[in-house]
Amino acid sequence: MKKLINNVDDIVKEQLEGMALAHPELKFNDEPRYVWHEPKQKQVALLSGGGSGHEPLHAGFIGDGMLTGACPGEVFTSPTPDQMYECAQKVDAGEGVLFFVKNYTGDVLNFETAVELLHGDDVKVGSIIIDDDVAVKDSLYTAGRRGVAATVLLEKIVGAAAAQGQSLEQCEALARRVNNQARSFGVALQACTVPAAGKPSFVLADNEVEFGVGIHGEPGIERREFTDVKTLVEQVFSELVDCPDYSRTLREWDREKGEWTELETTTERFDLDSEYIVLVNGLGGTPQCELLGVYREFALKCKATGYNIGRQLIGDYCTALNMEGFSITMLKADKELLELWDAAVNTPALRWKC
Amino acid sequence: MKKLINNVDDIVKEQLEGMALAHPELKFNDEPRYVWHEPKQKQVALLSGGGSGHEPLHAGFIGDGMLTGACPGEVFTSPTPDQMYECAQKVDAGEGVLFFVKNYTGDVLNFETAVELLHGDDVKVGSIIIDDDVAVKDSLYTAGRRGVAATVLLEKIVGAAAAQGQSLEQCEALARRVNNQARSFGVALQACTVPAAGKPSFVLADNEVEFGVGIHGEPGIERREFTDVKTLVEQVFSELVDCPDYSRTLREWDREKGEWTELETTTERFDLDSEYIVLVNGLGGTPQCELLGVYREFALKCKATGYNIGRQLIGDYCTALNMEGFSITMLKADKELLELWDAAVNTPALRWKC
Amino acid sequence: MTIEKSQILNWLNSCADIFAKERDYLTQLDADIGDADHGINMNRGFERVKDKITTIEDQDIGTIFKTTGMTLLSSVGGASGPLYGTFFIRAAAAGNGKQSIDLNDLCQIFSDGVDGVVARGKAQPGDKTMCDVWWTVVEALEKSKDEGQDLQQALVAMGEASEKGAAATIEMQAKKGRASYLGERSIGHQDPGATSSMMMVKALRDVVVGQA
Amino acid sequence: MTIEKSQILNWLNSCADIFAKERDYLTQLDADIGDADHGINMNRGFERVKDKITTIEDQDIGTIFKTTGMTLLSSVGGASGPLYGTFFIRAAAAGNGKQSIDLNDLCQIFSDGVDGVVARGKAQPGDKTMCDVWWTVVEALEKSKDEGQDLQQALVAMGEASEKGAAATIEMQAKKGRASYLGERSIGHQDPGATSSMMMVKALRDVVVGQA
Ligand SMILES: Nc1ncnc2c1ncn2[C@@H]1O[C@H](COP(=O)(O)OP(=O)(O)O)[C@@H](O)[C@H]1O
Ligand SMILES: Nc1ncnc2c1ncn2[C@@H]1O[C@H](COP(=O)(O)OP(=O)(O)O)[C@@H](O)[C@H]1O
Ligand SMILES: [Mg+2]
Ligand SMILES: [Mg+2]
Ligand SMILES: [Mg+2]
Ligand SMILES: [Mg+2]
Repeated sequence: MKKLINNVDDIVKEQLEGMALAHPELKFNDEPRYVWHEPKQKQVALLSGGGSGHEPLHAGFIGDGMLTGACPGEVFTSPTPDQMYECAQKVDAGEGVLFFVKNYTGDVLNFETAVELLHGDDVKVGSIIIDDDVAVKDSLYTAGRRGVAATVLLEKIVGAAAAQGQSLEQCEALARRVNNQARSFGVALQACTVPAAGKPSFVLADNEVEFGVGIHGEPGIERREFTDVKTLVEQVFSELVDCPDYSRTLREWDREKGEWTELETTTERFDLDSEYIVLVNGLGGTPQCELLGVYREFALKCKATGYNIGRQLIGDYCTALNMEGFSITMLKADKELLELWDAAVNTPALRWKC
Repeated sequence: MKKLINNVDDIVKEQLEGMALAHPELKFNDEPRYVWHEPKQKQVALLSGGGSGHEPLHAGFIGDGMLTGACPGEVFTSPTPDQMYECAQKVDAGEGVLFFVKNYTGDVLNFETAVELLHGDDVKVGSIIIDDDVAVKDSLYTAGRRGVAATVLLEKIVGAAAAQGQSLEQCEALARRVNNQARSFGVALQACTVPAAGKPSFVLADNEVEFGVGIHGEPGIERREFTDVKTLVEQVFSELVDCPDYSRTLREWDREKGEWTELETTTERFDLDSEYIVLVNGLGGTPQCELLGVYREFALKCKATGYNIGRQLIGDYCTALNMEGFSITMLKADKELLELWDAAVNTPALRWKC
Repeated sequence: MTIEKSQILNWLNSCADIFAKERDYLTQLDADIGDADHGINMNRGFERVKDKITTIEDQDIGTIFKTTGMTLLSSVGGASGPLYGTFFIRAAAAGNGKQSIDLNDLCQIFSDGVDGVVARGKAQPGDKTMCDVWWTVVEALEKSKDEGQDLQQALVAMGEASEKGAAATIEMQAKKGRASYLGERSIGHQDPGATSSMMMVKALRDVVVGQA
Repeated sequence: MTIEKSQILNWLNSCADIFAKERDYLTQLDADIGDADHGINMNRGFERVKDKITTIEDQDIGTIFKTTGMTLLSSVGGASGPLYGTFFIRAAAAGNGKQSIDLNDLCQIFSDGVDGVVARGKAQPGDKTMCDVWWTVVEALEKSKDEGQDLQQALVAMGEASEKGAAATIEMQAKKGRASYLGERSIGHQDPGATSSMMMVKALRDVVVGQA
């Protein structure tokens, strides 16, 4: 293993210090660990978090028009409740705090604890589960679909809504809608190396890919033969569009009763009338030139089948350390979502119109 | 070798098609190969080019406030004169065309031929050599310093000047000034794999780096021991700031006489009174999180020694396929350069204020 | 015969030592079917526990467990952090005000603990989680109680049960946690959380009974 | 004895075949001290030349060389593209209007060619470039002329000279082109451009004299 680090134990701290040095408008607190900024206006505070190693997720999306704060855990390890608790206290402007939680057992459990603690302190708090990874087929025999790169799209869109002054309830409803309209699927060509583990999490032959891989170096849904990018992207396209309805029970925090309620909810169908926001996302070790090749195949396939790409983003946005590979996210969008997408955003990793 | 491509022979074409599909405001011509856009206003046309494999350089920087067009060669192979010739014809709005040429024998020779051809057709043409790589120590026993990541800063700054309506002569003078105030130095942790070659250009042990590496997979100036990011960045910092004056003869096109003149020119000294624009540039296979660690060390070292970082950019801007490693560029800036840097830019890879 | 508070403290310290030693092994188990961090998580958490308990040695066993749970909760992260955290926080009740515990208490402590884990994580038997060890362990303790075994015998049986519980996860298909994404590919690997639970159980046996 | 136009066409075709065959070898030489593309560049360029010359078989040798040069210029890229392009464009003069060439012409052709390369690339003897082959070759041809050798003998000597010229680059330190960045590390490797030049020279010998 050769990495640009000093000490395996300090890498999360030092990378966040690097980010804070580069972007003085971001404030970094080390114990407990969180990053935040002061929004221009009084608004619902949007708070994300999860394991580190997915850079620029999460802290790279803090700024006007997107996140208010983020709680990074250790590499691939969800953060602890004290981080969310203190960060939420810091960023709450009285309009309430909304947590964005990717659907992993660890993230869910740790954020739930934080929600309970904050409720006890009379903070108006909400929590949204993101579960866009269609590689996971069922929720009965698994922990349910994982939260992956749709997180970026969701945080951008809800970030714009919050900046426009929408309420906590409106932001929650919007986030749930975006989550149900988004699908992602990932493929790895080569595993990442978790620094503390010191060697690649798995080894693939030159003609193999992990198909349906997550963002934590865990193996994918299956190992497939790799021939060329066209074939591979067509397989991913099928997984995304030929995806059956998916119903699952998601826990939501009932602010009135102060308890968790279980809500059965079903994903939205894709159709040919909508526009889609497409994210071709690099997993960390794949160069731009190859991602452009992936986008080409995907765009051609969409054209051929009548799917209408309204907006696109190509690059490393939700990574898995140095994993080689990509994921594709499709978000079915209407006028409202497109407008929120186009709205000004000013963060280290996503910036336009300001 | 496992890459997200179809056919080794088609990768440049397909990646440019991908870019054009993603950014319909960019037009792509395949034979001869070039990419261009229509600027909002009548202005000096800025044209870049060079081997492919450095994405987002060059085509990713086409757009308002930066390049007008670019001529990508095959992977790591400079483009041919017919590309520059036709692209220049296409983008010339009567205000003249300025070529940005990185100092490699191949680029220089091919661009020179294009300049001569265009001059014959009465196009007002200029050509700027970029040679910022301080890893190359002399120009007597070598082809001279290479052009590397300062290209990005130079194209941004001159792009802003051209968009403001500055003349070809003004743009040339500005570009020469930026080039003499910029220094870069690169380090590789792992070689890239040129697709047509099929295997890594060199192999490094786990405790070795190529120190002073270029962006074409060629070995660096020397092989050094790698211990940690702090030590490595301090070594790079010394190379950048302790760099003696560098004089060399650069060829310039004399539009009046229609011939090449040789101009002896010397780099600018660095001082502690200026602000610096710093680019921590990933070489393609290095994840964000590690680049942030590099930036941290560099920023701390600058603070400790009194160098003042006025602006920064961290990410993959001038890459070498999937090479693991980074380069650091320092550009000594004054108020004028900082204002041009801050001006609006709207390209696939660099965007702000619009 | 009872387990003294000093032995409980020794146990927690011993867990810290074991997780320092087995960090890479547990991480490797997690690399096979998870995200290669379980050993690192447990090591980080119990290092903190070890530090922390030096400041509360005077308190009762309940407080020690509660503090252990809170410390794990705010230092382990991942799935195992809140689960082991909850385990100890719930386990604390049956140790409240006590300076020593007997077989009955121990049975209650572990059984409350695993109930807490289930309340949070909803695991069912056979889901290939740490619970598959704790259930086997509680069952063994109940049996020892019913059969009137002494504490020493019960702890030996408990240690064996934990090994069985952990080994049994090899053939299971994961239905909870990160390993569940692998579907059938999770079969054939011992669950990392079950393994760390087994290590904790055996550490208690070894502290009280002496190395086997 | 002269070299007929048909043999010149055979030569260019044979170069195309050789660069197709030696593509990876030349690329590997370039990987050692350059950027691993020289074989690919030469292969791409001469494939085009091969296509192109079928359309101008009727023209004189000068035109054939000029077309070859223009084709290389617009298809090879890199340093070698403009250099080989210039080589053939300059070489064309001495072939203008001719359907065959003699030893004198050949000497002039190669000498004009390498002068063109120097005008563009400024290489000096010992800089470890393709010129180190062409100079040795021109020198050998001059010597054959002076000694009154026949064309056949001259071509054999020329082939040997090209091998010597290429081999001599091994011990040189590169001072031009990409390999110059390596400084002393460039010593010990045969220059890719010198090697492709040698291949072209030997191809001409083989076409005219017959495989050795
Ligand atoms: N829902 C659950 N109930 C009980 N135990 C669980 C559950 N989910 C995961 N675990 C346990 O947690 C272990 C993984 O812990 P760890 O690797 O530290 O966290 P993460 O999976 O978040 O990386 C698994 O081996 C399993 O024993
Ligand atoms: N200034 C020069 N004069 C003569 N030959 C040169 C010069 N620079 C480079 N060369 C030749 O070009 C060869 C490299 O060609 P190639 O690999 O195709 O181009 P590039 O170096 O641009 O990748 C070198 O091996 C050398 O023989
Ligand atoms: Mg984890
Ligand atoms: Mg080249
Ligand atoms: Mg884990
Ligand atoms: Mg080359």
